[in-house]
This record gives sequence, C-alpha cells and structure tokens, in this order.
Amino acid sequence: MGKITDMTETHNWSGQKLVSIEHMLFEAPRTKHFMTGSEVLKEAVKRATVDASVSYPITPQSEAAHLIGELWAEGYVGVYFRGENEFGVMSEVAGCSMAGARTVTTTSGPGTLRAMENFAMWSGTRAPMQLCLMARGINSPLTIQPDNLEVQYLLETGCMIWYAENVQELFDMSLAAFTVAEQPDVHVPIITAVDGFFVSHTREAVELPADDIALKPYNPYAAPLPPIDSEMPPGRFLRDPFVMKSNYISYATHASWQWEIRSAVERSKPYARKLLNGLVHVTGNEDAEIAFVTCGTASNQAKEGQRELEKLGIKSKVLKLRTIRPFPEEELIKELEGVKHVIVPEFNVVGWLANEVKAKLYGKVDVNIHAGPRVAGGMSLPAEAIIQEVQEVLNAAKGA
Amino acid sequence: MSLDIYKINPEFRDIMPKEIIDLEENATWAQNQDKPRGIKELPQTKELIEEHSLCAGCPEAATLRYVLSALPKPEETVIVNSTGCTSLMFPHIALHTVHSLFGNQNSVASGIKRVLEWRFPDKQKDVVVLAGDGATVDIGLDYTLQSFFRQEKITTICFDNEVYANTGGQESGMTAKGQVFKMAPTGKKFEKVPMWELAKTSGCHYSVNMTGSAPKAVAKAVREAILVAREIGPTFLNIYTPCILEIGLSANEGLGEMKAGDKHRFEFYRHVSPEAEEYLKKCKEEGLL
Amino acid sequence: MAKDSIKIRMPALGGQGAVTAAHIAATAADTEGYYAVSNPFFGAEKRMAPSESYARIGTVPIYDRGEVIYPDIVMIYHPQVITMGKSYTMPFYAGVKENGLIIINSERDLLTAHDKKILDDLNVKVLTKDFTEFAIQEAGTELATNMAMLGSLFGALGTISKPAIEEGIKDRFLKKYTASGGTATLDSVIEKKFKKKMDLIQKNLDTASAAFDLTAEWADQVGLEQILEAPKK
Amino acid sequence: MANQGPAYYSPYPVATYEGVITPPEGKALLLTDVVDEEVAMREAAKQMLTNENATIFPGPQVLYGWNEEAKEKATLIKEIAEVLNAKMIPMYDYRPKYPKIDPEVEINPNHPNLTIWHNNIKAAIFVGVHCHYANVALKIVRSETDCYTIAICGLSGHEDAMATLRDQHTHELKRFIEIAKEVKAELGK
Repeated sequence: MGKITDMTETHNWSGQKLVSIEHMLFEAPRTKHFMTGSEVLKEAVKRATVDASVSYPITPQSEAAHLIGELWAEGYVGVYFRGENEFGVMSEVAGCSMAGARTVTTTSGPGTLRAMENFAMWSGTRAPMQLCLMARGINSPLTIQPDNLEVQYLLETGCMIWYAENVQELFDMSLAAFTVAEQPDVHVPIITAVDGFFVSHTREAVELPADDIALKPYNPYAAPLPPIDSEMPPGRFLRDPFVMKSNYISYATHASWQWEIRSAVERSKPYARKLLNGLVHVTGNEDAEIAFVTCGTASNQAKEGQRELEKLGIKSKVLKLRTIRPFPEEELIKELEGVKHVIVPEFNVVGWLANEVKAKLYGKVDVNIHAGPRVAGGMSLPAEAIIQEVQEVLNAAKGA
Repeated sequence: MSLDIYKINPEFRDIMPKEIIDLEENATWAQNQDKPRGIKELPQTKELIEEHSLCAGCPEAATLRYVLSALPKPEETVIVNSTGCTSLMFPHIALHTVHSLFGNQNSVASGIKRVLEWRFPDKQKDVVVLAGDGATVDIGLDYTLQSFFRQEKITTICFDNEVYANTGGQESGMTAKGQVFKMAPTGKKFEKVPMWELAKTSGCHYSVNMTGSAPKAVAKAVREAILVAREIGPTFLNIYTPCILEIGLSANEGLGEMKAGDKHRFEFYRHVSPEAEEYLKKCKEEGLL
Repeated sequence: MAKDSIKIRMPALGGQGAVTAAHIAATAADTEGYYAVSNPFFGAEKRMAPSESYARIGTVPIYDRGEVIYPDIVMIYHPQVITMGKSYTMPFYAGVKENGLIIINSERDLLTAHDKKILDDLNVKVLTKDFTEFAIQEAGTELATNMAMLGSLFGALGTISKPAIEEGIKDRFLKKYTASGGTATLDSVIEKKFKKKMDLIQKNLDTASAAFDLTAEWADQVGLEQILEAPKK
Repeated sequence: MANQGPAYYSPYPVATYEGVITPPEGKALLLTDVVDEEVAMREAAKQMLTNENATIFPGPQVLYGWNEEAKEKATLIKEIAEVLNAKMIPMYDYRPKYPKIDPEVEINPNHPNLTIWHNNIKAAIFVGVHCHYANVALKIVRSETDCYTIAICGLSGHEDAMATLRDQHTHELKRFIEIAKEVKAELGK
C-alpha cells in the first residue's frame, strides 16, 4: 500500500509519473477502450492522484463508488470508506477537503437532496472537492430513473456545475475539474454532472491515456484559506466563523463573502475555456435559424434530431453547454447571432435549463425560446419527438 | 513545525497586539515542556481562548477553559464544532477549528482525522469534537454514533446543558423528563437520553458522564479521552454545563447547580475498555498523565 | 435499403443475460468497425422479473441514448415476455420500424393473426425458435440462451463476422467486468457449471456460431433484406 | 458612513459583476485594465507615496515565521514600508473579534472599513493575507471607503483591489522596492 511519503518530485505514491493537466488531456497518447460511465470515472480518479473519497450506495452511482473503493484497495487513493448516509458523506468529504486532501465523491437524486445543506457549506468554506453527480429522479413516487430535476436544486449552492454528455466527456471533464476547482482564485467545489444510466450504465467507445501517468498532487497551501491541519498561520483560525450576534458589521461580511463565492465561480471561466476547449460546443449547420441549447444527454438526443432534420431539409445546430455554473452567457449570445428559434430539450419536468436560458438572454437576444420538448421520470427523448416539436414551432411561427 | 505558526517575525513584533505576543510567549504549548499541561497553569499562563459573548457566569464557558487547558498537545490539535451557544466561543480559540453545519460535527471530524493520518503519517494529530447536546444527541445522533461504530479515532465532548439555549430554550433529548421548556409546554414526556451508555454500546473505549463542577476532574477526563482516542478508538465525554439562563439561576449559581448534579443525576460514570485501561496505565508510566 | 444505424431492443427476464448480450453485441460491432453503444433498462431488475437491454449499431456516430422506443430489431428472450406481458412495452413490438426483424425465443408461435397482419404490413420478418432448447443441446445449459440469441442476431445481420463476435465474448468474460451484485453472482454460478473459464467461452462461441449459421440460412429462405450497412472500414 | 468609495454604497461591491477578473499569469491589473507588472508597481508606489496615511496591512502568511519565505518576506515588507513612508497595521487573524477591534492598531477582514475610517487611510497594501479573506475585505473596502487598495498576492491576485500584483515572491518584492525607490525619487518624497 502506498504512503503519501512515498511521493517524489516526479512520481506519486502509487508510482505514477506526475504530469500536467495539459499533457494528460491534450498530449499523452491515447488508446481505445469500450466501457461505461461508472468505469470511466474510475479511470479518471486513477489518474488524478486523489487523496480521499467517501462513498454511499444509491442507484445509479453505486458502481462508480465501488470502483473508487477498488482504487483505494489497490493503493491509488489514500482514504476511502463508506459513510452513513449522504448528509454524513458530504460532511465527511468536507472534512477531508478542509484537511487538505484532493477529494472526490459521487451521489444521485434522493442522495443529493438529503445532503443538500452541505453543498452551500462546501462553497462557503472554499473546499475544492469534486462531486460526480449521476442524476436520477427525485421522490415521490420512488424512482431510480434518469431525470435531472435535482440539478435545479444545486444551481444556487455556489458550487461550479459542469455537465458531461457522454462517457468520453465524463473522463476528460472530471480530470479538468480537479485542476480548475483547485485554482487559488477559484477554489470552490465542483459538481461534474452526467445523466444517470444514460452515461453511468451506457457502454461505448472511449479514448484513454495510459494509466502510468497522473495529475500533480493538490497543494493545500496554495489556497485562499489555510487547510485545517495546524500547519499554516494563523494559528487561531475558524473555518468558517460565526458572525451572528455580534456588534460589528456581520451583514456586510456575509454579503461580501457570498459575492466572493460567486466571483470565484466566475473566475473559473478562463481555466475552463482552455481545458474544456470552450464552454459551448457547436455541432450542425453554423448558419441555421434553429438552435438547440442543451446539456448532458439532451445534447445527444438533439444531435440525433439535428441529423434527422437535415434529412428533411431543415437546418439546425446544437449548442451544448458544458458549464452551467458559471453560465456561459457570452458564448451563448455569440452563437445565437442569426438564430430565430431556440429549442431547449430536457430530461426533467420543470425545464430548468430553459428557465436559465430565458433569464440569461432576456433583453439581450431577439429570439423565440421554446422550452421543450421535455421528458421526465426516465423516459427517453427520441429524435422523432424532437422533430415533431420543431415542426410545430416552425408552423406556429409561419401562422403568426 | 506546527508551533512555528505562532511565532511572530521580528519585523512585526512591535505592531502586534499583546494577546498575540502572549500566545507565542506565554501559552502552554506541549512542545518544550516536560510535564503534561493542566488546569493548574490557568492562572499564570496565556489561555487558548479570548473574550467571547456567552452569558456571564455560563458554566459552559468555564468548562471550555478547562478543556483547552488539558489538551495534551494543542499545537497539533484540531477542533470541530457545531452550531449553538458554543459556536459563539469557537472563533476565539487559538487553534485550527471548523464550524460547518448543525449536527454534522462527527462526520466532518471523521474526514479530517482520516486525512490528517494520511497526510502526516509520522505525526500525531488529535481531533476533538466540541458540541452541545442538541448537536450531539438530537440532530447529529446518527453521525455521532456512526463515528463510534466506525471506530474513528476522535474525542467527542458534549456540553450538555439539557436545552436548546441559543434558539431560546427549547426541549432537547437530553432534557430531564417532566421539565417544562418551550416546545414542551406541559413538560417533557420521555427520559433523558443516556448518551454515555449509548457511547459505550456503540464502541467508545472511554465514556464519561460528569458535571463541569470540578476543573481537575474535567481536565483529567479530557486528557485521558484524547490519549485513548489517539491509540485505541473513539472516546466520549458528556459534561453537564447547565444553562443558568433557562433554568432561572443567576450568574453565580452555576457551580452550585453542577455540584448538586454530581450527587445524583450526574453521578460520575466512567466506562473504560480493557484495551484503553491498559493503554492509560502505560501513559501513566510514561508520564503522559 | 440498408440503414446507416439500427436500434435493437431486447426484452428478457432477469437472469437470462440480456444485458450481457447487449454488451457483447455492441463490443462485437465496435470490433467490426461500427459505432456502437449498449445499455440496460434502468431498473431494479430481479430474477424472472422483466429486464430489458438495448444495443445501437451504426456507420454514423450514435447519439441516441436510453430506452429504444423505435426499434429496428426486437429480440424476445422468453415466451413470458409475450404471454404474461413481462415487458416494458405493450405489445412487445410497439414502435418497431418498417423492414425490421423480430426474433422470439419460444417453442411455439405466439403471434395472433392481428399481430401478424401488423408486422406483415410493416414488412417485419419474424423468427420464432426455441433457443433455450438449442442452447441446452449445444452448450449443455439453458444459461447459454443469450449466446444463441446473439448468434441468431448476427446471422440475420450478416455484416458482423464470427471473429468479431468471438472478441466480444472474450472481452466480456476475460476482462474484469463491472456488474451489479446479481450479475456477479450469476457469473460465478456459470463458472461452476463449466469448471473452466476457457471451456465456458468455447461453449458460448460454439452456441453462438451454430445459431449464426441457422439464422443466416433462415434469412436466405425468407428473403430477409440487408438491414444494416456494412461498416466503413 | 464615512467617505464612500468608487462603488459608493453599492449592493454589488464586486468587480466580477462588471466582468473584471484576476489578471493572467505574468500580468497585473489596474482598475479594469490588464497591464504589465512594472506599470502596476509604479502606480501602486505612486498612490502609496501621494495619498494620506498610506498603510500596509500584513497578513498571517508574512506576520508569522512559519517558513523561510515568510521570514524573508517579513524583512522585505518592512523595507517597503520604510521606502513608502507607510504605517503598518496587522491583520493577524480572521476571527470576528469580540467585543470589538481596536481600529488604531489592528484590522480585521470582517470589518476592515472600521480601521480605514478610524485612521483616515487613503491608500493601503494588503500583503500576506489569505485570498479569501483579502477578497471579503476588499469588497467591503471598495464599497464603503475611498481608500486606494493594492493587493500584493503570492497567488493569483485580487480583482477587487484597485491595483493587483500576482505571484509575488521575494524576487518580486525586491523589484517592487527598487521601483518604489525610483518613484519616490521622481516625486521628491
């Protein structure tokens, strides 16, 4: 079993050669594999010099959590155990992160809601851990199906939220996520979301670098506040202080603190642009008047729809948002030049992404925003349903 | 070296306030000391807590002073807190401390302890949880007990004031049966939770129920509990620190209330597992106690 | 006209290995040079309860995810899917596309005259055969039913070769594989029956191969047109 | 409320709200402009030398001798104070102090404005303060005072300061001292 003291300037405790994130993502040679999202998350964690992870069973993230446990048993991950429930787990990883560990955990749906209080605490205490969220529906009634309503609840927690479309993106994104979250001027938690099952349990081709390289370790002393380890001044340090019931200006402190968290999320943009190759990915006809604005699996379905629409002589493009927090407003506005109809297909009943798009574009772009088609409860969103709704939107526009 | 984080650079010594200079020069750090730290040093030395805003005469505030005076190695100790009256004191402790949420203190402490063991395999870092009875026994019971089940090497200290004091005096699980408090307007209907017994059953190697009336006894229990947690497993202290405000006592009556408690409701309870007993014997021989 | 991508729906009962079959189908297609994706139906499957899996294969990138609503091919692993409605879609061929294919594992014809009319109108060919019995004959165990069904699928498609299928099967049984608890247990049961892993793989390969030949012959007889384009190598 | 800053009593005392973020590596930030480090150093020195009651707020990372760099920086910061004719008021920790701070001799990130108001400080350098607390403080200062703020940061800098220098280690501090001496000579101070 590796010990942290086995780490050298060039190699981590499991003997992997330390490389830059740029080398890992863009330069290291890759070979093709065929695997699920759960399996690929293991591959990412294996190459990330991860100090700590805490797990708890909930479908569909359990397999990914088991596999991180295997990495611990094999000596790649320093600390790993099963917590008592998601509220406990999210507090345990908070402890890990605050004590200076590169930390990762996973959850889904009801687990997310159970743990909810923690997420705002995470960002408030500037703990840069990664939560891989494998989205699943929320009770009641009980469901285990893919449905990403839970992301709506996470939008204002102060955590960054990135969204991966497929197995390949999950791999690349979760590695980039550690790096961006740990930047000293960012240093807030990051939620890398995928749609559960659609990514976690879907097996597809993926290109991976060799597993004898790994990211450089996290440096908790290059951080916006001291780690909780009694090794960095000030010796008197509470993370984070209780500013109520005081005769000083606690409201200004709290306001400034909250703005600082939002500023930190905003500061992640240049790093994310570089490591994700842009915050918005475009496929389809550049000059189309119809644009799908999507994230996650809805991007897949929209691409399928775009291809079928093209066969029918209807031009469209898919604007896939890779980050939701920060919201890539500038990029989106640029890509919507010349677009008349925005279609926002989603896998949840409320249409939170459509609401986001409307709020962010209000008064800035002259475009018809159609909030749909939406499916919920784990239903599929076949291209056929997308095509039908696009045609209805176009017909309505003609009629008007 | 952890103690270096208190050492003031000479260039700035003239602009630093006295409390900070005192902390460096006159606090009892364990390093460079032959004898264990203890309560007897309180009058002459710089304490690890500054002025805070608890009620005058609050037994909890006094007990915290005893606890801090007894930490075996404060410069290597991390304290995890929770929400409540206690959280008004925590920012003023001269150590690395965490307040995160109400009730999750043992979970946060578990994460910190495991990572400190991972990051500093050659150092001994103590993790101590300080929280009230609402945090420990009601909202956080699951996390408290689960950390015992998992045999986390942390010490949990519950300041048991038998009430939610910070929110205005509501019944807690630790309130005595029959007591009238807010949310129990006709009196509490069930018995006080025997948390020290639960701690024993749940795997604590050292579990104590006591009051904060005798500083030396508190200091001894704190020291023993932390030493056992270092080497053997989880330890628990329940210390009665009455809320004088909510039970209608004046600032100078807290001690009397605790002394009365010593005689019946809080008669000294002490469970020590055989492994812990043996270890404590060894500590005594080595002069750690 | 052969299609650039097809979607395959596999309704089965828990324990029959439909998830494994979809995985092998996609791996084999990937080996052959196709784009391919497989996934299970996302449920808490228990033994003998409805279980479903999907494979998508194409010469163009596969974007579509999740349950297959409009399949080109439907593979019924157990008669109870039809007779007892142990299926997520009713009728079992709901959404099937024109010029498609249905493979049913049953010792007798389970289609009503009404079903036949609908499928005929869509030019959907139906192969009904007792692949469980076939598996018992070929491999000595009904647990190889999924291999027989797989062989049959590839025999009907004709563009994925036996070596690719072999690769898919070996990939599934020789690599460390992430499976849910139940599947992991079933794996060990299968292993005990066959004593040796290589023996298991050979029996599986033989079963798939025999079903491949049988179905290819059937396809010729009924004039099944090529469903999927050959891979662009 | 004393003198108000450029953002006045703003509910949005936040530079990122206006699209300004930390400068890229190798650069500095002056208000909203990304500039060369030397340009920002000159401006910082000028502001400190020409504004009333210029003060340096050293934070825990340089106040305590916890590593060699901290010890070296302490010497250099003391020299900077001398060159810039600046006072020093320490931000020795980050707690919300009870019952109140003494604004004459200390500054606290939770209410930095109290110290700035009390001492009528019109230009200040934050150095050795952890970024989060510097940012919490700088937003309050930006909103509630007219103090010109300068951040000398060992990491990525602070867009809420009016001038920010990033990746500042002993080599950079020495360079700043040289530039400050030049500016001082130019100004005849």
